[in-house]
Amino acid sequence: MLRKGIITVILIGFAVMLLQLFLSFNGNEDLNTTALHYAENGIEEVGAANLVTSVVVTYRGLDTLGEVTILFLTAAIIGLFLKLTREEKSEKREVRPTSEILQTAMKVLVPVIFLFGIYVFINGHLTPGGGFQGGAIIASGILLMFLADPNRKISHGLIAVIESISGISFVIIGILGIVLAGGFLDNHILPLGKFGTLLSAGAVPLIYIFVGLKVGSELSNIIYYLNQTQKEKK
Amino acid sequence: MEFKPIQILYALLSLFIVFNYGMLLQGFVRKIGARVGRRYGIRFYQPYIDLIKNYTKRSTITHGIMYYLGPVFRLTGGIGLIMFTPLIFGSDIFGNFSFSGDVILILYFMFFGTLGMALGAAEGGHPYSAIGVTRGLAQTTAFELPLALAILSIAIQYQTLSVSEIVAAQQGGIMNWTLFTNPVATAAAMLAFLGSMMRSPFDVVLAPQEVPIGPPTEYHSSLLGILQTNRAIFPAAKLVLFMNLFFGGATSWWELVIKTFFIYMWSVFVGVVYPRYRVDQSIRWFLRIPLILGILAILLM
Amino acid sequence: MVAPIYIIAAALGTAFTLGLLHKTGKTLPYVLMTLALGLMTFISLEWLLAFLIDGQKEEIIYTAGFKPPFSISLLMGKMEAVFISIVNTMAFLGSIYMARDLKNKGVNSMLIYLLLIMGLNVVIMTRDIFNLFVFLEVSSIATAGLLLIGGRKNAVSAGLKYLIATGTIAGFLLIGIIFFYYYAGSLSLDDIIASKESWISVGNIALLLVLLSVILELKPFPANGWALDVYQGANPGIGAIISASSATAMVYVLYKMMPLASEAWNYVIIGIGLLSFVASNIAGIKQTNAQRLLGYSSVGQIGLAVAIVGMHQWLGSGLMTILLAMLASHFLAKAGLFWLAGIVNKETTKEWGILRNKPVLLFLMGTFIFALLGFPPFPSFFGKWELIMSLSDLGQYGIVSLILIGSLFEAVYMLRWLGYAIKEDKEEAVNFSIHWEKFLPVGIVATALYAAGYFFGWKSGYSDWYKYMPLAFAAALFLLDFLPVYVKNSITLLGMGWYFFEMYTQYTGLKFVFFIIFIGGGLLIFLAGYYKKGKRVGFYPLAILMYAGLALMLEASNMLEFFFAWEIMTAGSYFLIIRGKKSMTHALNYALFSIGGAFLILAGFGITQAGKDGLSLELLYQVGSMSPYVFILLAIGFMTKTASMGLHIWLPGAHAEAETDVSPMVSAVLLKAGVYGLIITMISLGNQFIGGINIQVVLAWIGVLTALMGNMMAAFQEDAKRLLAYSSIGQLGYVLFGLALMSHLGWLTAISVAINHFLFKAMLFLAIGGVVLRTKTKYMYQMGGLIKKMPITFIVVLIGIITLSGVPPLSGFAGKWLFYNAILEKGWYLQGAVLFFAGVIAFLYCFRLIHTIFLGQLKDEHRKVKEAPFWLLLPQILVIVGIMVLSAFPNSILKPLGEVLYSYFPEGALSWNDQLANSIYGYWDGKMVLYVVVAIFASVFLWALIVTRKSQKVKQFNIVYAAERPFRPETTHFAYNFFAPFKKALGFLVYPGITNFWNRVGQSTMAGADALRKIYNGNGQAYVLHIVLFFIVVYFITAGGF
Amino acid sequence: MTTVILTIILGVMVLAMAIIAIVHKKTITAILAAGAVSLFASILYLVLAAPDVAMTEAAIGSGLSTVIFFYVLNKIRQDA
Amino acid sequence: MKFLSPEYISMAAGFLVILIGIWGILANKNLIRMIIGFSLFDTGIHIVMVAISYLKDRTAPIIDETINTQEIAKQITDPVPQALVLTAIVIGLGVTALMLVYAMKLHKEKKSLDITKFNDLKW
Repeated sequence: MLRKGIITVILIGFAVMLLQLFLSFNGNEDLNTTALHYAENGIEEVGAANLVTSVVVTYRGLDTLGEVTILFLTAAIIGLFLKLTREEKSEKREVRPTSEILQTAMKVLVPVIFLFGIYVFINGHLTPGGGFQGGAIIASGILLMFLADPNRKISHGLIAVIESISGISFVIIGILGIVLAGGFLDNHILPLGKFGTLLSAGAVPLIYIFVGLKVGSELSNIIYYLNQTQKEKK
Repeated sequence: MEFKPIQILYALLSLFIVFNYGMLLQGFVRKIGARVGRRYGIRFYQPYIDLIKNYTKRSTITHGIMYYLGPVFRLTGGIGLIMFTPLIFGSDIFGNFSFSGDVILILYFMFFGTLGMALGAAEGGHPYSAIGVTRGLAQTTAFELPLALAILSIAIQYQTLSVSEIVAAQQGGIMNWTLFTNPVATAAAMLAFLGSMMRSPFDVVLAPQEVPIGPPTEYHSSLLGILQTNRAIFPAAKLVLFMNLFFGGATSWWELVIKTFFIYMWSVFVGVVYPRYRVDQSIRWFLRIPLILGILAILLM
Repeated sequence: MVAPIYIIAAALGTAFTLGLLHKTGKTLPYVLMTLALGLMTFISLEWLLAFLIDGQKEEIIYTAGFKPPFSISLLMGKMEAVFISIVNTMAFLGSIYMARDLKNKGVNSMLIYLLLIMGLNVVIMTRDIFNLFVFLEVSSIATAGLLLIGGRKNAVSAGLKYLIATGTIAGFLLIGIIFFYYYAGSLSLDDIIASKESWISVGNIALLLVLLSVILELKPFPANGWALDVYQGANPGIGAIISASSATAMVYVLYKMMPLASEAWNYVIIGIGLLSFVASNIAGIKQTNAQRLLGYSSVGQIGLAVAIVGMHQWLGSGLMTILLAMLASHFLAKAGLFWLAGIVNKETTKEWGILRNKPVLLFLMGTFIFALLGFPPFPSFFGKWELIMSLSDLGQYGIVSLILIGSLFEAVYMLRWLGYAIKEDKEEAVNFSIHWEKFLPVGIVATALYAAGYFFGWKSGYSDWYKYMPLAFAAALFLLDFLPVYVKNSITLLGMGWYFFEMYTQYTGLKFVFFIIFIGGGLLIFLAGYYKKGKRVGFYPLAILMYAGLALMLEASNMLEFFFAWEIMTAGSYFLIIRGKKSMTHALNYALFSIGGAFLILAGFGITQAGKDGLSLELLYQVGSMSPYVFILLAIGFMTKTASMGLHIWLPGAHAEAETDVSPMVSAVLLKAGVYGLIITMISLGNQFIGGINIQVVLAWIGVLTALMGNMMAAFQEDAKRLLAYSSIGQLGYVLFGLALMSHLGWLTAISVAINHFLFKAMLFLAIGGVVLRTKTKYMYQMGGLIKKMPITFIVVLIGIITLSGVPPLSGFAGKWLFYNAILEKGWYLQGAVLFFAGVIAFLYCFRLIHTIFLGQLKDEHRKVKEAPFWLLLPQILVIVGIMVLSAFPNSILKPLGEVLYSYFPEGALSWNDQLANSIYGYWDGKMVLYVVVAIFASVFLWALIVTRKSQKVKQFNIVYAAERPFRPETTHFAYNFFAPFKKALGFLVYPGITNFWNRVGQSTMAGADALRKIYNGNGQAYVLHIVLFFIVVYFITAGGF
Repeated sequence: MTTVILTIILGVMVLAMAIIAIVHKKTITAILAAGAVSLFASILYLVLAAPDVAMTEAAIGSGLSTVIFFYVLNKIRQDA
Repeated sequence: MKFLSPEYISMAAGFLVILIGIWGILANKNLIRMIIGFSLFDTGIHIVMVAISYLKDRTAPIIDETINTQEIAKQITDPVPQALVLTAIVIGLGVTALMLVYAMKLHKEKKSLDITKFNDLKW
C-alpha cells in the first residue's frame, strides 16, 4: 500500500509536470518553417505525393535507416537468444493441429496479403502507407502461415537473404546519392518523373520497396524466431 | 676560553679532589647514619678499603664486551660530568672543561653513564638485571622532567645556559641564591634530586641489600670497583651541579664541601624518614608534586 | 579525405552483409567486422589528424541533398573528430579483444557490436535531435543485445533492466523532442538553439525533459542502478565498450545540448554531476565485485565529466582540454581495467590476487588505477590540476572540495583493489594463460595513457623532456627488470650517481640540504641493495619512481611541477611500501593519507594562484587575505607526509612491514619530503593568524604532542621495526616544532634534527633490518644476546641510539642544544618541557632496542645466526663516519646552514669560534666535548683493561620456567612488556585515541557507503522509479524548470 | 464539431482501454486491452488527419505487437 | 473553449495514457504487465506527437485531387511529426519485442515473472 502511495505521489508530481507541458501547447495556426518548406517545395524537390513519405524516405532518410537498423538489431538479438537457448537442445513439440478452415484460408489469404503488402509499399509515395506498413502486412502474412501450421517450415535463409540484400541495397542507394546527387540518400539519382504516377519521386519508391522488404523480412524474422521458441522443450 | 694542555693536569687535580671527597662523604654519611641508629658503624675510611679490596680481587669473570664496557661507560659518565661542571666559581684551575658546553650538555651527559650501565648489566643475561634496568630507566625519565623544568626556569631567570654565569648571578649575598630568588624551581629540583641520588624512597633501582634485582648485583671484583669509583665521583658531581645552580656555587673548596654536604644530607634525611616506593609509584609521584612545581616555576617566570 | 558518412555506410553495409553470412563460418564475418571497424577508425583518425595538423575546417554533412533544417545534417568538427576517434578506436581494440567471444556467439553478435558503434558515431555527429533519439535507441538496443554475449551471471536480467530504464528515458526524451519541434518549428539542434529565446519562456519543461534524459543516459546518481547492474553483468569486453565508448559519446551529446541550457541549469548540471561523482564513489567503497566496482567508478567519473560540462561557461576555452584529459584517463584506463577483468576472470576483487605472478599485468593494472586516480604522468592529473586551478580562480572552493573528497573515496576502493591484486595472501597465485589478442588491446591502451599523459602535460605546459628523464629512467629499469639484482642495482647507482654529480652544483641553500638527503641518501641506501639475490622483480623501477619524484620536487619551479613531483613520489613510495610483508592495509592507509594530503596541497595551490598569472611557487608570497587558509591546507597536506599527530596512523605499519632496505628509504628519506614542503610553506607564508591565534603555535603543539606520543608509543612496541617507525614519528615531531618556532635557531634545530634523523634512522633501519633478515622475526622478545653473533650491527645500533637520544658527544646532541636555545629565545617553555620529557622517553626505547636485541640471552634458534650481509653493513658504516664527522665538526654543517637561514631569519644566529657555537644563552663546542669524552673514555677503558686483565669469560646461564610451558611464552621473556612500570604509570597517554578515531571514521564511512548503496536494490522497477523521481525532483528543485 | 465529439469518444475509449490494460487481473485481457488502445489510437490518428500513422499503428501497434505478446505469454505458460 | 479542439483533447488523452503507462510500469510487479505499461507509455507519446501535427480543418499531407496544388501549405497538416511517429512506432515495437523476449528468458531461469525476484545484481 505504501508503495502504491509513493507511486501515486510521484505520478501526481509527474502529472503536474505534464500539465505544465500541456499548457505550453497552443495549437497550430499554420505550418511551421520546416513543414512549410516541405509543403511548398516537397513536390518539386522530391516529387512524392505523400509528403509523409517524402519526409520519411528522403528528408529524414537517415532516421529511417536507423529505424530499419533497430528492427534488424532486434531480430538479430532475438536470433542470438534463440541460438543461446537452442544450445540447450530443442525437441519437436507436439502441436495441436489447426482446423481445416484455417489451413485453407491461409492458402488463399497469404498470397493476397503478400500482394497487398507489396502494393502498400510500392505506392507509398502516392497513397497512405509505405515501407513500414507494407512490411508489417507482409509479416502478418507470415504470421498467418505460422498460425495455420506452427510446424510449417519456411525458408529462414530466404528471409535472411531478403533482409540483408534489401538492407545493403538501401545503403548502396544512399551512397549512390552521394556519388550521383546531392548527398546521402538523395532521391535524385533517378529522374523525378511525372508527379503522381507510380514511377515518380526519383528513388523514393525504390527505397520504400527496400524498406518494405526489409521491415517485412525483419518482422517475419522476429515472428519466425518467436515461433521457434514455442517449439522448445519445457 | 681556549684549550691549553695544562688544563689536563688541572682537571686531574680536581678529579682527584672530588673523588676523595666523594669517598669520604660516603664513609661519613654511613657513619652518621649508624650513629643515629645507635650502632657503631663503619670506619669513615671503609669505602677506601672496599675499593681496594675489589680492585685487587683475583677472580674476575666477564660475560662479554658490553658487560665490560658498562662500568667504563658509567665511569666515563661520572668523570665527564665533573669535567663539564665548573667546581669553584671564578677559578680557572677548577673550572675544568666547562667552557666546552653549558648546562644542557651536562643535563644530557648524565644519560651517558646510565646508558652504559644499563647496557653492561643487561649483557649479564640475568633477567633480574633487565628488570632492574627498566625500573631505573623508567624512574629516571620521571624525575628528569621536573629537573629539566627547574633548570629551564633558572635559565629563563638568568637568561643564560652557562653554569658559570648562573653562579655569577648568584654572588653577593645569600639572598641572591636561586634558593631564595626562585624557590619554586629550587623545590622542584630538590625533589628531583632525591630521585637522582637513588636513595630511599627511590632506591629500589639500585638493588640495596635486600633487593636482588639491579645492575650492581651483576658486578663484582674490579668491575664493581670501577662502579664504586664512580659512586664516589658521580654523586659528588651532581651535588656540585645542584650547588652551582641553586645554592650560589662555591668560591672556595670549603664552601663547596659545606654546601654539598648539606645538600647530600637532604637526601639522606628523606631516605631515613620515608619507606621505599615501587617504580610506578615513584613515577606517579614525580609526575605529580615535583612536576607541578616545575611547571609552576616556569609559569612564574 | 573520406567523407564521414561512409562511417555509417560502412558499418551498416557490413552489418547487413553479415546477415548473409550465417553459414560461412566464423572467421570471415569476424574479419569483415574488424575491417569495417578499422575503416571507421581510419576515417575518424584521418579527420582528427586533419583537424589537429592541417587546421581543417569543420564540415557539415547534408543528407538527401537538402540543407538543414529540412534534412538531417551531421557535423564533422574538431570535437566530433576527437570523440568519434575515441569511440571507434576503443571499439576497434575491443573487437580484437573480444575476438573469441564474438566468434563463439556467431554473426549476430558481431553485427550488433558493429551497429552499436555506428549508433554512437551518429549520436556524436548528428545535429538533428530526432535523429539523435533514433540512434540513441540503436545504441541502447545494441547494448542490451550485447549483454547476451558471454556475460556474467544474470546478464539477462541486467539487460532487461537496462532496456526498461533506457526505454523510459528515451520516452521522456521523445516527449521533449516533439515539443522542441513544436516550439522551434525545426528539429535541427542549431535552429532550436538559435530560436531559444522565443520559446524558452514556455518550453522549460521540454527543455527539462531533454536535458535530463541526456543526463540520465549518463547515469547520474541515484538513477543509475540499471547502469551498475549492466557493468556487473556484462562481458568485460562489453563493459569496456559501454564505459569507454558509450559513456564518452554521451558526454559529448550533453556538451552539444549545453547551449540550450540557461545559466541556472548549469548549476543544476554541476550539482547532478558532482552528486554522482561523490555518491558513486562513496557507494563504491563497500563493493567487492570487480566489475561492479568499475561500474561505480565509471559512473563517478562520468558524473565528474557531467559537472565539467556544466561548467562550460566558467571554464570557457579551457573546458575541452580539461574534459578530454579527464575522459582520456577514464576511457583508456576503464577499458583497460575491464579488459583485465576479462583476462583475470574472477568476480570479486579479492580474487585478483592471482595476478601476483604476472608482473606485466600488475604493472598494467597499476597504470590504469593510478591513471584513474589522477596521478601523474597521466592525463587526468593534468585535467584535475587545470580543473582545480580554474575553479579556484573562480572562487568555487566548495566544488573543489567536493571533487577532491569524491576522488579520495575513489582512491579508497581502487587502491584496496590494487592491494588485493598485489598482496592478498589467501589467493593461490595460479598460472593462467593469456591470449595475445586479449593482451594486445590492454597493452595498447596503457601505452596510450602514457602518450596522452604527455600530450596533456604539454598542453598544461609540462613538457620539458628533462622533467620526464627521471621517469624515463624508471621506465628503462622496468624494461630491464629481467636482469639480476646486482646488475640493476649497479645501473641504479650509476644513474643516480650521475644525477647526483651532475646536479649537486645546481643547488644552494636549503635545497642543497634536501638534495643531499634525497639523492645522496638514496644512493647510500641503494648500496644496501646488493644484499639481495635473484631478480627482485619490480623493485628498482618503483624505487626510482619515488626518487624521481623527490628529484623533480627539488627541480620544481612552479606549483604544477611541484605537485607533479609530489604525486610521483607518493605513487612510487606507495608501491615500495606495498611490497613489504602484510603491508596491504598499511599501504592503503599510506596512500589514502597521502592522497588526502595531496588534495589539500592541491586546494592550497588552487587558492594561491587564484586570480594571478602563472603558477610560480613565488606566488605563495602574495596570497593575500586567504593566506591563513592556504597555510592550513598546505601545512596539513605536508604533515600527512611527516606523519604528525592525528595523521600518523599510516606510518608505523607502512615502515615496519616494508622490506629491509625500503624501510630506510621511506623513513629516512621520504619523510623529509614533507619537511621540505613545510619549509616552503613557512618560508613563503610566514606567521599566519586565524581568529587571533598564531597557527604556528598550534603547529608547535602538534609537533610537541607528536614527539611525545611517538616516543611513548615506540617505548611500548614489541616489534623492533615498529619501534623505529614510531620513533620516526616522534623525531619528525621535533622537526615540526622547530619549524613552527619560526626563528633562526628553531629552523636550525629542525633542519639539523632532520639531517640527523636521516643519518641515524637510515642506519638503524638497515641494522635492524639486517637483524630481522637473519633472525626471521621482528619481535624483540624473540631475540636477545645477538651481540656475539652480530657485533658490527651492535656497534652501529649503539652509535645510532646514542645519536638518536641526543646524548653527548655524538651529533644528536647538536639538535638538543640548539633546541633549548631556540625555546629560551622564543619563550615556549611548556612545549619545551614536554619535548624534553619526550626526549627522555626516546632514551627508553633506544635502550630497549639495543638491550633486548643484542644483550641478554641468546635464543637457541639463533645459535647459528650470522652477521648481517656486507652490503647492508656498508652503508651503515658510511653513516657512522658521517655521524662522527658531524659530531666532531658541527660547524661544518651548522655554520653554512646558519648562513642560509640568515637570509630568512637574520636574528638570533649563532656565532662561531672554530667549533664553539655561541648563542645568546649558552655555548657548545662539539669538537671539545667529543675529545674530552673520548679521552676520558679511553683512560677509563685502559684502567678497566688493567684491572680486569685476568678476567675469565663465563657463559650465561639458562633460565628455566619450572618445567611449565607458559600459555603465552613471550610473556616470560624479560624483554616482553619491557617498561611495564612505566606503562602502568603513564600508559593512559598512549590510549590509541587517534587510531580509534580514524577507525571510527573508516567504519562510519563504510556504514554510510553501505546504506547509500542500498538504494540499488536490484529491482528494475525501483530503477524506473528512481528515473521518474529524478525528473520530478529536478523539476521541483528548478521550480518548474527555470 | 463532429471531429471534436469523435475525438472525445475515441480519447475516452483509449483511456478506458488503457486503464483496463493496467488494472485488469487477467494478463490476456490486459494484452488485448493494450491492443485495443492502439486500435482506438489508430482511429484517432485517422481523425487527426494522419492516415500513414493510423495504418502503421494498426498494423504494428495493435497487430504485430499483440501477437508478440501472445507468443511470449504462450511460451511462458508452457514453461510454467 | 480553445481546449475543445481535437488536438487539445487528443493531447490530453495522450498525456493521460502516458501517466497510465508509467503507473503500469511502476505498480505492477509482473514483467509482462510492466511491458504492457511500457507499450501504453509509447502509445501515449505517439498520440501526443500526432496531436502536435494536427491543424484544424486540414487534410492529411497527401497531395491528391482534392488539394489545390497552389495552396498546399494552407490545406495540409504537418507531415513531420507524422513521419517521426512512424519511426517511433517501429522503434517501440522493436523495444517491446526485445523486452518480451528478455522477460521470456528470465522466466525460463526462475519460473517467475516477478521483477523483484531478479535482484541478484544489486548494491
